Amino acid sequence: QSMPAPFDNPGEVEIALVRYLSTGDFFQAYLSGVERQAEALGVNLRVLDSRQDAALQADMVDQAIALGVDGIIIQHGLTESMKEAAQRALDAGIPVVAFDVNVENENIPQIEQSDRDLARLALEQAIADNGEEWTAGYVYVPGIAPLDRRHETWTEFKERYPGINEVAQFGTLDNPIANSVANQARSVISANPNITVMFAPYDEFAKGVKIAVDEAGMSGQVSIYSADISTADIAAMREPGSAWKATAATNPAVVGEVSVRALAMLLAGEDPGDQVIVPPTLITQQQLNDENITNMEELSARVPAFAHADVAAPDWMPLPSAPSQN
Amino acid sequence: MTARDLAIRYGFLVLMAGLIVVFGVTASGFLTVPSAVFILQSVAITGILALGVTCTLVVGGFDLSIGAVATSALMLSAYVMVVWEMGAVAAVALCLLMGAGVGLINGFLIVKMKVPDLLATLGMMFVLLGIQRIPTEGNSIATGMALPDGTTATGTFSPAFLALGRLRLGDVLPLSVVFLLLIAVLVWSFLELTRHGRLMYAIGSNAQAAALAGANVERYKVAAYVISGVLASVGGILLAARLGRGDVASGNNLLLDSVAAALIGFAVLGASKPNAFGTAIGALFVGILLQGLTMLNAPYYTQDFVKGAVLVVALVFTFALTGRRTRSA
Amino acid sequence: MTARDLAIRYGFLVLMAGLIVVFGVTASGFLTVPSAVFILQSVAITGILALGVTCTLVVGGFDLSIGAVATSALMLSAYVMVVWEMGAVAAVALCLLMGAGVGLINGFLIVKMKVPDLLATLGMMFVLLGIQRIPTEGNSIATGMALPDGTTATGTFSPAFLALGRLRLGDVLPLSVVFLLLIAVLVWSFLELTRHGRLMYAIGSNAQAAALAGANVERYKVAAYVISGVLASVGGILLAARLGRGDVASGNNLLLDSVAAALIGFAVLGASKPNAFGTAIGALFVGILLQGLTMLNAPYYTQDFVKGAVLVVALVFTFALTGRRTRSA
Amino acid sequence: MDGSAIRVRGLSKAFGPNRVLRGIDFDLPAGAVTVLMGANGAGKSTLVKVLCGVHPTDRGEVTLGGRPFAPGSPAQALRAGVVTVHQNIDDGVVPDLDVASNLLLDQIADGSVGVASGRKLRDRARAVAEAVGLRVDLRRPMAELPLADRQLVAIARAMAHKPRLLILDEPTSSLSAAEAERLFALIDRLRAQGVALLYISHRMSDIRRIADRIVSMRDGVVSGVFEAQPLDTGGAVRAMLGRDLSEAAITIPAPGPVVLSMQGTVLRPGARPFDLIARAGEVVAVTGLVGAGKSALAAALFGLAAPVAGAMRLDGAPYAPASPIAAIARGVYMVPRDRRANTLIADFDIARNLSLPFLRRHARGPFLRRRSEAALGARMVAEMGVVCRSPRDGILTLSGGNQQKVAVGRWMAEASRLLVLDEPFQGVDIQARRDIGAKIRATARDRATLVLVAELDEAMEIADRILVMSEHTVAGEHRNENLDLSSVMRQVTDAHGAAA
Ligand SMILES: Nc1ncnc2c1ncn2[C@@H]1O[C@H](COP(=O)(O)OP(=O)(O)OP(=O)(O)O)[C@@H](O)[C@H]1O
Ligand SMILES: Nc1ncnc2c1ncn2[C@@H]1O[C@H](COP(=O)(O)OP(=O)(O)OP(=O)(O)O)[C@@H](O)[C@H]1O
Ligand SMILES: [Mg+2]
Ligand SMILES: [Mg+2]
Repeated sequence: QSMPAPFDNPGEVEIALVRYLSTGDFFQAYLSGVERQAEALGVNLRVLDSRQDAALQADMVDQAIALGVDGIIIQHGLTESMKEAAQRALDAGIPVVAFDVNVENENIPQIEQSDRDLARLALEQAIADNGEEWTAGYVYVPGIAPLDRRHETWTEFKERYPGINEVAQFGTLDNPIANSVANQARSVISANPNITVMFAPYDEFAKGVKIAVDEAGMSGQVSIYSADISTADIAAMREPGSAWKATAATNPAVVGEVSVRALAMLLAGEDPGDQVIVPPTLITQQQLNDENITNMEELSARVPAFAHADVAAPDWMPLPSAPSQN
Repeated sequence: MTARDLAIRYGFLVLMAGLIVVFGVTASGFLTVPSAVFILQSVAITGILALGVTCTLVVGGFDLSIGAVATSALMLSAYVMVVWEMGAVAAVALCLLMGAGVGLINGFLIVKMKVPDLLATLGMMFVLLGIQRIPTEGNSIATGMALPDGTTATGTFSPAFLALGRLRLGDVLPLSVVFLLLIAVLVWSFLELTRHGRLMYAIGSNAQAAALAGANVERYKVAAYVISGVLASVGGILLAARLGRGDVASGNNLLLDSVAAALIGFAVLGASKPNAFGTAIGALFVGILLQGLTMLNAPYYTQDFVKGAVLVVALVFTFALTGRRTRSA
Repeated sequence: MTARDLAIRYGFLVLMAGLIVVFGVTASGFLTVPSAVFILQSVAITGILALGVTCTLVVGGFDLSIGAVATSALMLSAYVMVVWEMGAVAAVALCLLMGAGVGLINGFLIVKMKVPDLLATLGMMFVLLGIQRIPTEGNSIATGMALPDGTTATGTFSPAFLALGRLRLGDVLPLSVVFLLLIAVLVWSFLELTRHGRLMYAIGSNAQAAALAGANVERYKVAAYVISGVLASVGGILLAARLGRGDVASGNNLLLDSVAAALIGFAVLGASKPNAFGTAIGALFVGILLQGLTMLNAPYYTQDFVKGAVLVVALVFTFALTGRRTRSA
Repeated sequence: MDGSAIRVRGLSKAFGPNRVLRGIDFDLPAGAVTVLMGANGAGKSTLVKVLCGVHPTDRGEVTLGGRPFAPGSPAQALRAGVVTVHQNIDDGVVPDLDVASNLLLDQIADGSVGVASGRKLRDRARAVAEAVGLRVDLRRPMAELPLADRQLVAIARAMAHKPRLLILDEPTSSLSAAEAERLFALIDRLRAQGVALLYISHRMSDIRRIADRIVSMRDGVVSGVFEAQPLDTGGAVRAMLGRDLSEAAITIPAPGPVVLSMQGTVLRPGARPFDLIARAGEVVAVTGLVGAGKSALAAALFGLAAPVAGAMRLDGAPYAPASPIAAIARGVYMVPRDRRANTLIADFDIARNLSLPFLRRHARGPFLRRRSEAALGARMVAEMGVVCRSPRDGILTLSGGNQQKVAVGRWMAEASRLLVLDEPFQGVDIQARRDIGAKIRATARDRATLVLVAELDEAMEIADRILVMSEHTVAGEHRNENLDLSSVMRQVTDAHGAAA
């Protein structure tokens, strides 16, 4: 199979991944997807990790420019700090794609995991399971972009279904997050023993709520709906009598692969489109039990939609051989 | 006793009682046994860490590495059970060993290498934060996870281990609370009732004089860091048992909250110095505050605010009244 | 000078030079002007905070609130411009005032209310972490955000304000680096060359003696916290200017990183005490290390590990050699 | 009033229920040295601290040069020309700064020195130091200087101030005769310049040398003013004690078996080796100038620093302690000098300070027995005559001399084989010194006792035998009977002239 330039000589190509967030399973899995797709293409990858320092992240884009990389993936960050840096990269003739951060630039394709869809899928399942009237607890920390987008969907749902009665909103990012959220959730359910649905649209939140519900001995009564998934989450969802009923997730590794592929298309002179959306999948407890799924590999194997996103995949694009995992 | 003395001694406890009354009235379900048990459970881990840091404060030191030790124990216990497929006993033993080892190294750096305590333990904190993530390349540890060599981890958290965080005695009292109370009593007795504790206080106040009075200053200082390391690893074990997986976490909040508890302890009973009883009360105080506020649906940022404000007010009250300046920890 | 004295004085600088050489050889592009500028820029904000905390260390205190002051300044400046729609001057002035005010309160608590420094500033830290999120209910501040009263914020970050973080002199040297260098020189001159600085060292070493010699101990202590607060707010302003947004999650690591820089400063030139030159070098050292490792593609967790390990080794080297125990910060 | 720089009327000061000053009236004339005498805890230092702005008064008034004087801070007092050298030396110096900064500290504080480094600063510092004959490296950190030099730095700084009233609170407590004499010469000069001087001391030799008048204090009131020449020092002592001073009569006991023997001991490289024997029942005083090696001898005996050469035996068995722990295990106890740095635990009360080395004895297993400790506290407070309200008082609320009694008492509470006391009388009043001395002698029967003192008077008051140290070796030995003072003094100042 013949490859378009510059991938006919991929050893000469270097791409940079400039990260804002890195700690945690999601980001680790995303990185592994990026690495795998870069390896499949045979290009060199340089990872610049700003560790949640937005100013540093902008500097790192400049640094990547100075290092003369051929393409840049921006992973998360703040619009305001990344906008100009991304423009500088374009000015230097370096193609850029951005994952989960809007840099307000039409020449920069947005890779998205559609947080609104994530929240929608999970909430639709909650409606399907519990009807249109329930008492809810909601876990949310404002100021975090993906959580803010999921929050918008939650607000819409509450308007559409007035039977949803939110009696408590809580949340914290104190780490270990699951432990801190568990403490809060314990207080919330002892103050509001009538809660039947917990919407926790981030898996660390859901994990914490599940611990609290278990400790309070209320697993039979409360149902948890969340977003994101990992091997550990699968185990927690499948525990006998688990309150964690469903989660909506995109496979972060797949998102990582798609990010590289979109960038590769730009490098080859093709247009991946302004928005490259990786569609989310709903994963229910029932489904995991029925198909006896115990980890991310099995999930990918049994749920093809989760394993692979058929986006940004022109014919010439080599795909990673191993299944997307963890 | 003058009114002032009374205020110094019991001011903080009265404040805490007042808090309980206020929450009891405003938050339904606050004044119940499950709520009380839960408050204890929520502060068990920070409380245990705080008791450890109290020991280092007593000898005039400080341990910034406790949060990282706790998360290292969390990762290590998960690794031992999930990847190495060993049992609960091995996991606990290795974690305690790790904690003691870190304490030994901290003590060695501080006592023998003369590195200032804050520096040595800060360095150790960074080392641990890095090292605990290397075996899994930054991933959390859970059954079924893919290992760097391509295989899949098949071990599970042993039920005995999980029981440490989840079992309830008589269906009421969680084991972790039992551990907290036990450790609090142990540390308190050690510091207040034994000659070793007395010597540690002497060392903290004037190490040179303690040495000339025949105390083995270096050994006691190292011992304090070992105690701190071991207790931090106990905290990490309980955390792992509660979470049931090896979550990647920095432990910064564990550090801050335990330090807060230990420092609040200065104000309890007008001690004006590190003390185990005060530390336990300090941890409880923070737990009550957070439980009450959460039950009142206060957002997390108001909790931080109230925590800080009550802390400052309580401390001003105590320290301004005692009117004497203690060595700052 | 003996070899040992030389090692004490220059050991750390030699280590840093060695690091530069190693990275220069192994990481292509490390030894370039953009890379050097990048390193300086990456440490500018922590460096400025660290210089502030150095002043409190000099008077024998400690300021745990600097990180929270910086993020408060970040949020405040954004609020002033985006919600109140005021200009750059107002934003900067209000932030500096806020920093000075927090420093004053810290100083007041410590000096007048006799609250131990760690406690007072820890409480202040929690208060600020909470208070800075209350006006926006925890949301980030950006143009177009919905306000709690239902309206939409229409103000924007003024270009003059953004220039503070983004302008480059001669297209090379960022303004923030200029600020860092300026402040470093100022703080250094103040501490080393003026009588005020000398008195602050005297107070840190023996406050009683300094008071009896006629120094106004309380005023100098308060001044140290005010300096620390103001410098932290300068750091926050620069951060806001770089981000262009009042982002609540930013600035988490500021406290630990600046404390690390200030403490590493103890080891520079064998000072064994807080000092501005050492602090600046300490900040630079961490910047060089992280930049080099990033260029070598080391994952984030190995960076923590190496940072900690190099820190410990460097400090053991210095302190074990000087062989004398300094008051622990 | 003419001639009176300072008038004090009805001055009162209490710490909580403890009424320390109860209506003090006295004058300090210009151009004269007024010696303030008083037993430990009489309130002398408190009076000083009121005069120099550390403590506010409760009642009473002070006038300085005819105008009301109520300094709100030490800085105000300094500006008014009231300069103080405090009893606690650590109140006078800053350990982490260099000597030059310490010498100029109050000039730096009041702004008359603007810049904090450079040659000019050091030149000024050198001038200050040389005025009291102090020669040290000005760049050295203060912490490295021996106690005596630290005290001299504090004195030098005060002298440089051109004071109207100079207050010296036990300035010679850690100086030996030669340095003290230099200080007296300076005092003579200031007196000639018309400065009012208030001098506090427990050393009779100091008082006889420089006093123009004596004010005696007892229990917070002035109990006598002595101005008629020649000064009635006996009357002053009687006024301060409220009774006669007891006599210190030495009867030398028959020598017991040898407890400690040192052979060919070399205390530091280049020092001449010496031999030393101490017997049971015997009290041996070791005297010599500051820096003569007395503390080095104590350090060797207590396992703090091994001698360069030589063998030690304790009760016939080889003795080479590696640490104080090893020394204590063999029954060798030491009362170190400089109680604040080396002995007292500031956070502890009196009883806890006393029990510190012998906690094992007050514990069952690891657990402390509070009652046993309390009994010890009560016993030692009584035996040492510590002036306090109860053994549960915080140690720092005691006056300097009473703190010293606790420091000595700590090691007298248990029987020892060899007791080394390094400057045990530092800051102790005359009567208490006699009492402690008598106590040391009374309990000396079963152990050997070494008392290291710079003052020959003190040595003669307590010892059976006096060793003279010079340049880190023993330069002479004398039985404490019909002492040939001139020979002793020669040995003190010159090691080679009087080879033993
Ligand atoms: N800060 C204080 N708090 C409480 N009591 C104090 C304080 N300072 C001094 N005292 C008490 O005041 C009394 C007098 O102490 P002061 O230091 O003035 O005695 P002094 O005459 O200087 O004795 P000495 O000769 O031993 O130095 C003592 O009983 C002491 O306990
Ligand atoms: N409290 C102590 N702790 C440790 N070491 C001590 C102590 N006191 C003295 N030393 C040791 O003793 C030595 C001090 O002796 P130095 O040479 O100053 O003469 P000195 O005769 O002891 O002085 P002085 O006549 O003032 O007692 C130091 O080298 C020190 O090592
Ligand atoms: Mg006195
Ligand atoms: Mg000596």
